[in-house]
Amino acid sequence: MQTSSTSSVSTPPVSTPSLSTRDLSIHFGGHVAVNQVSADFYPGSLTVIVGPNGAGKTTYFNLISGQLNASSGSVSLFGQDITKFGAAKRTRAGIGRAFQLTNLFPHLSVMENVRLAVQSRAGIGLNIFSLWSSHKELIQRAEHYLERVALANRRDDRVITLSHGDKRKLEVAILLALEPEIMMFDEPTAGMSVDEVPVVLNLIQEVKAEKNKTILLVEHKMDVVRSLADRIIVLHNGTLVADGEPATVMASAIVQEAYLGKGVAQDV
Amino acid sequence: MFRQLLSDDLPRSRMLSALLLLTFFGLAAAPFITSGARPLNTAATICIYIILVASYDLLLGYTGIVSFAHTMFFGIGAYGVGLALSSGTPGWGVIIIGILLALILTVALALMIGLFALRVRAIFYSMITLAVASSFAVLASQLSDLTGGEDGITFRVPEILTPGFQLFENDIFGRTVDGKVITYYIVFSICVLLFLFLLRVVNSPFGRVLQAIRENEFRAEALGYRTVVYRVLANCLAALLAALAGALMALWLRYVGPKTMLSFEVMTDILLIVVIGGMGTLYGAVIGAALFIIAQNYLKNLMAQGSEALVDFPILAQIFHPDRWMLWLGVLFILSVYFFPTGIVGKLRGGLRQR
Amino acid sequence: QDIKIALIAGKTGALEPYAKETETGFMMGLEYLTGGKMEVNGKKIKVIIKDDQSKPDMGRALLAEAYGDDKVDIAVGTTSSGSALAMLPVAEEYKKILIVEPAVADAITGDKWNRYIFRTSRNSMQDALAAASTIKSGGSIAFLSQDNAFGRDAIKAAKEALTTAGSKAKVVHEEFAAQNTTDFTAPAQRIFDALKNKPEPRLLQIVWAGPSPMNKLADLKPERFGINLAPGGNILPVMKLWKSYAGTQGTIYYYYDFPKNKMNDWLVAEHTKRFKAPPDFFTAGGFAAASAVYTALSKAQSTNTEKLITTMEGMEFDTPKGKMNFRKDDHQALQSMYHFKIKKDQKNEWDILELVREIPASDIPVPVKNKR
Amino acid sequence: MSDAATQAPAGQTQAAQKLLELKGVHTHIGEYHILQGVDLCVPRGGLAVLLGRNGAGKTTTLRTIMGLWKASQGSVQFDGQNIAALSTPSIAQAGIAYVPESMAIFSDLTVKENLHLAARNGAMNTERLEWIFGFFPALKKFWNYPAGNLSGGQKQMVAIARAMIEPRKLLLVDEPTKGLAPAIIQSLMEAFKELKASDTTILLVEQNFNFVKNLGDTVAVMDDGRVVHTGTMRELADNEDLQQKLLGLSLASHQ
Amino acid sequence: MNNPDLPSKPRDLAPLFLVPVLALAMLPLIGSFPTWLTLTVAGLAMGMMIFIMSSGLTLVFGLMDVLNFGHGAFVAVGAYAATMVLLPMKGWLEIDSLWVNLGVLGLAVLFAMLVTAILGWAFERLIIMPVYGQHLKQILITMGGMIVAEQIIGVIWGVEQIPLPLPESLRGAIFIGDAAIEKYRLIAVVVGIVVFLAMFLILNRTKLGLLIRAGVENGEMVEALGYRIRRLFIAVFAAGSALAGLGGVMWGLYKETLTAAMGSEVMVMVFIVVIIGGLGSVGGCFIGALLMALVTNYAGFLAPKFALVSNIALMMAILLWRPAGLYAIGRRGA
Ligand SMILES: Nc1ncnc2c1ncn2[C@@H]1O[C@H](COP(=O)(O)OP(=O)(O)OP(=O)(O)O)[C@@H](O)[C@H]1O
Ligand SMILES: Nc1ncnc2c1ncn2[C@@H]1O[C@H](COP(=O)(O)OP(=O)(O)OP(=O)(O)O)[C@@H](O)[C@H]1O
Ligand SMILES: [Mg+2]
Ligand SMILES: [Mg+2]
Repeated sequence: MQTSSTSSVSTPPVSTPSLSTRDLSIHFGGHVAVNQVSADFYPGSLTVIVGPNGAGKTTYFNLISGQLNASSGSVSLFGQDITKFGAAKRTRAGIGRAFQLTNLFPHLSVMENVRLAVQSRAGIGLNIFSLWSSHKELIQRAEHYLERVALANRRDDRVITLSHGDKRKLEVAILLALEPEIMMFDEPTAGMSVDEVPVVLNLIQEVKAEKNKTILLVEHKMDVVRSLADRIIVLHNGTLVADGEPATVMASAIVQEAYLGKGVAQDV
Repeated sequence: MFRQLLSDDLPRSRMLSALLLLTFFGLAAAPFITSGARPLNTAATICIYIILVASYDLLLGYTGIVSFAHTMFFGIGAYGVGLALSSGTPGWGVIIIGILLALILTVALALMIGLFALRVRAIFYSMITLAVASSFAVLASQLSDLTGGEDGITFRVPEILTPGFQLFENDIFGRTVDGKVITYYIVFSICVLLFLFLLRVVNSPFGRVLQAIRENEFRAEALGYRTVVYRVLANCLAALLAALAGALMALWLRYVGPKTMLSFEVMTDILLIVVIGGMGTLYGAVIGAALFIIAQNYLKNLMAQGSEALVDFPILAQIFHPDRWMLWLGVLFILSVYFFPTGIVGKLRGGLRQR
Repeated sequence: QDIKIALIAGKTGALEPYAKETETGFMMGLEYLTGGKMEVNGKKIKVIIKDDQSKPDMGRALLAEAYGDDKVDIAVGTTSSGSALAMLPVAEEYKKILIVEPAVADAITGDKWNRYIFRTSRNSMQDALAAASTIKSGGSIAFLSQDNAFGRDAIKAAKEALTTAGSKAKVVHEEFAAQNTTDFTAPAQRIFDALKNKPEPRLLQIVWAGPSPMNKLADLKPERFGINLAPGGNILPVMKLWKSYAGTQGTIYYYYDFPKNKMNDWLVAEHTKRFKAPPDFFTAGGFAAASAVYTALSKAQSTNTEKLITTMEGMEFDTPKGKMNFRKDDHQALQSMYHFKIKKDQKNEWDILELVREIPASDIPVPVKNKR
Repeated sequence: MSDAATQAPAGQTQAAQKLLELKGVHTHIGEYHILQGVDLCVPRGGLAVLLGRNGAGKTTTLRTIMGLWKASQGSVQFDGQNIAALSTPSIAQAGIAYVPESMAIFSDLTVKENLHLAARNGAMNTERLEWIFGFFPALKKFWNYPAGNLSGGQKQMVAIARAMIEPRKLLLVDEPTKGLAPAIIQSLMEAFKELKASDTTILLVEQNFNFVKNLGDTVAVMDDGRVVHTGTMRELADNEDLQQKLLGLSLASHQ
Repeated sequence: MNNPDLPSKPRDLAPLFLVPVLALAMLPLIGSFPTWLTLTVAGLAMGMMIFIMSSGLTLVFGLMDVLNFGHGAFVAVGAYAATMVLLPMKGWLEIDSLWVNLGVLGLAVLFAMLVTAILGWAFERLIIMPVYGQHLKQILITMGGMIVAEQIIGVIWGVEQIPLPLPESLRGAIFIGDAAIEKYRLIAVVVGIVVFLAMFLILNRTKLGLLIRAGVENGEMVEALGYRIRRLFIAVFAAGSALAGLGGVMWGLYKETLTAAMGSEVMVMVFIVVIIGGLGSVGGCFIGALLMALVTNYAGFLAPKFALVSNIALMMAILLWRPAGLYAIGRRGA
């Protein structure tokens, strides 16, 4: 089942994939972190990427969003080859991602963190003569996203004063604020308390319900995976080893073995 | 209206507002509330340094770029005017041309440095600027036929700017309104305009991105801002303003020379003022510059009295001897970093909480 | 009311030591001349000391302040040529006298000169001529100097001087090393290569302000190539280091042991008493400036600028170096210089030079360079 | 290193049941008053779990114990000695190891060097190392790799391994399972069990209830900088209403 | 326990060849062999002195991430401190016996290093402590420290230049044919090599280096592992200062006249060396210093005009080749 399957996606496949990677690879020194991964992703579908620690999930994200440059292979967005684009250009082209290890503007206020995302979306960054505060609609948009992740109450606090969980939520808010076509979540609920997790999951559900966004999600929590996934991709030692229906994939030997670790987890 | 003028970036502290108003009116009325050459000289220097420092803060406080090349641009502006005036017959046209040429050179250099900086880490960037600046200074003193070498050039300015020229017959508030005073008001008003412009820049969406870059460049890039472009732009803006400040300085002093325009001392003064005043807030530049320049001009007189009072304690007298004023400058350096980690403005505003 | 005199010097920064000497000399000078009363024409003399940090803009501002705010009658200064040059126009603006001491740049009494400027210190040309006067014989000469305005000025003067002094020596090489040069191996090699096979006697003249590279060159044994060094005189702390090169000859502006006159005797005795060291180069300079001021004031019996100028033009006055006089044309004080030799057996740490010959002013025909 | 023997007999017996006890601990961070009187008690040889929603103050509590924030009030008894006033190094040397929430691995250093530093008493004991590799094979594989280049989960493993490399009296672990794959979570569970067996006491902050529910002995729940519930894990695990009440957690969505 | 597909990165040797290549490349240009020899040996020796002065700076930066613009002050203080031993013992220096002279020098060096070490300790306490991890503030506050130190020197030792004559036995030069090699420079070479080896071993063969690098990245965590990082930092800083002190003595004896500003004068040069080396790498610093001194000499001989900017040109060239300097920090192998 080593394929980039289009057949087995549960939502009716839109003819053209919004995002696709062809033989995408990267190696660090001798170590191949992502190896010839080819996959297509479709609007309105939510794909969960699972795999052992160090399988290459985050690196795969980095290759798509441009934080890393592929050693070989290509990434294309709505049919356009964006392999040569830098991170910023890809973001503006519509690829948004939230980071696994929280990565924010520590000394700016929670509000400003989100506002900057909105501003980038609005593309007025180079405007020197207007006042940032005169762009009321942007501020309102930012406030709206803060409410959606239930952070409105911390609006004016600096980010370093947030607890870990709150930072995770802010990470998500920023991604939403970018309003990208492609949304990539890297373990959004890691370290989030059990009562907060649903907040984020519902958010993702809502976005998914809009049916026009392409969502990629890296997650280790099986319950989360089950409740969200239309489709599951399994990475193992950088190679794509399974791709398809959640049920079938989760049942497959390799996943049981290497990932869920029924029996002893041999290699990693 | 007023809000708009200040780009909605109000002092947000009674004390601070008071100080700013004091400085503003003090400078506006300087020629008539003081007498003699030195006070006027001090006032003019303050005006010019406010711009010089504020423009540097755009790099340092807002974008988080540590550059040592700021004096270089200051110098280019100054030499632009100086060379123009010393070459041709002093006239406004000549000045304008001089400034324009200087600005062109400035942008070219700023772009070059900026683009070079993309290849190297932040800290290396500051070291490179240091190197470039110092070699530029060397160059300036080497081309002695053109620049007058270490000695620099003393030049003439248009008639109405010379002390000889008198606007009115009789004195006003005990000050003859001569070319010096006219020059002062030219300097003053240009500085006000430039400052307001800077305020606008840092409070524009652009300015906000700069702060984001300072905080976390990687993330700013990930948000879709081409940080390179922003840094280079900030670089050029700051350089241009510095050059303008330099032009004004030359016009005021009727002299240009490496010690005054290009030396590392000027750079350290700028840095110190930024820190005393408070990084990342332009008002810091105003307060800092005012305090510092005044101190620099009058500290020694104070110390002279101090050491006279202490004659019978040799060591103390030694330490407070006016020739040791640099010692106290150094102490100032240290204390200001100690006690005003966020600068005077930061202190006055209480904490560095951002909006 | 009092007679006010401003003394401007680079009291902080690189030139601080020089400025200190000038100040000491100037004050001691007044003390000696007024017999400690600090009075002239029955008026008290008030000296206002200002520090221009060797910065031209400061120099300007301070001089303007002195004339304008402090209302001084005469100003004296300053240490750095750059600063001095910047001051000249100010004196003209305020129509007040400025006595330049100890800046040496030729331009001060040259094309940048104006009628309010007098100079007690010697200028580069005088140095050069003095040096030249010791090189009557033929042979080959190379110069080493620092690569800046001062250095180039000096070498230009030196070459001019050679011709004026009618020396048959031929200049075969000019080496300009960066001001901040620390390693003189390379310049030395270039000079040696240039001089090596040229006709004897081979002379290397070193003109260097600040710590002189003399030792570094001597350590490379130029005598291997039959090259002799001729260092320009320097301040005592520097010349102390030359003891290992006894016999080396050069010319100098002042050395405490050379002049024989009452004024100098008093200066040396008094200075040694107060500072545990004999007076130096710039101390004498300061003293001379003081003498110029005092003599002018007492002769003119007034502080009126025009009166002073007429008095001072051609005025002769005593200094620790003997008589000087301001020649009418460019107000440069003509003075004698000294041809020295480094002593072999030095009795104490300050016993460094021995006199070969005093070069009288008459042997130093300084050309008049101010187009007047 | 103080040992209970030096204490009064009473103190000794007390220290015998309680390895760590916080009494009315208050912690301020800047102008914020974060911990507002935390009482917490960790029995010797047990595994105590600290639960609570985001921002409850769990991390702050651990940092306070570690001396990384200074308690402005209250006492922290460890092994019969009040460590509230001690400096962080002394606290560590008293026998406490810490796995911070941020992992705080040294990214410039290799995995090997990271562990090498954690082994305070010089060289690393090889079989203990092998024992750790047993749980986290990745570490063995990336032994000479700069830790900064590791994956999120791998970094987490390094952080945990650092605390296990030498025997310590008490382990403070802040959300170890975040970012770990199920397989590794299982071996982590094993690891904790074995540590307990070799009477290491553990104070574990965790969000993943399924992970702790059959691991913990006692449990404490925090909210708004206070401990709002203490008891045995059993009781909480069996009582869904209690879970609902304390954690806002319904097993329906999370089994 | 190495893993086949993860080779631990190979030692980076390229920079090691720069010095010999440069030297040999110059031979034909210079032509005369004796001249070349003189220039090269002189350059190497000068490089050693520069290295000694820079080593402390790169150490403090590499290990503690502290940018000490005040480093020059320690150089100056070192030199001045040495005079307190050398001037009283003048008599001994004028005796023309190598061993007696060296003995006295050794004494002076020890004293100077002691003084600078103590000063460094105080400096760290008063000036560096509040600004760990904030480069800008470090630059400022250490500049302040520099100014203060220079002024204090002025107060204690006076502003006049202090002559510091070389001992007789170290004067002059040795001659190999027409090539002249100053004796003093040979001493510099020896000292330089000793310092380099000592630092290299300590940093790469002991836990110390690791500990401090970890401490810079996350001091809290190192403390949480039970190490007293503060003490360590102070020790390192004192060591760095002592090295500067040593450099100061060497430099002072070379220049033979001391001025309070002698420290700040060398700062730009020192910084360029440290950058070329890759801030924090002792090995890089060593090579950088040699390169710079050689380039200066060759340039000074072939094209004096260019000598003015040769340092900067060199730095630019190196950074274009390796944007983070010869040996980027963070990687092991000082
Ligand atoms: N910048 C880098 N340099 C060298 N190796 C790297 C780098 N980034 C990642 N790797 C290696 O690539 C492999 C994949 O890393 P990645 O972060 O993608 O794993 P992951 O699937 O996200 O794991 P986790 O679930 O723990 O986050 C790891 O073995 C890691 O060591
Ligand atoms: N450096 C800080 N400055 C100010 N407030 C802080 C700081 N760190 C944490 N806080 C505040 O202290 C409270 C407790 O934070 P803490 O990190 O202990 O929560 P937590 O229980 O660990 O939450 P999480 O489960 O998300 O990690 C939070 O409200 C947080 O905003
Ligand atoms: Mg990952
Ligand atoms: Mg926490």
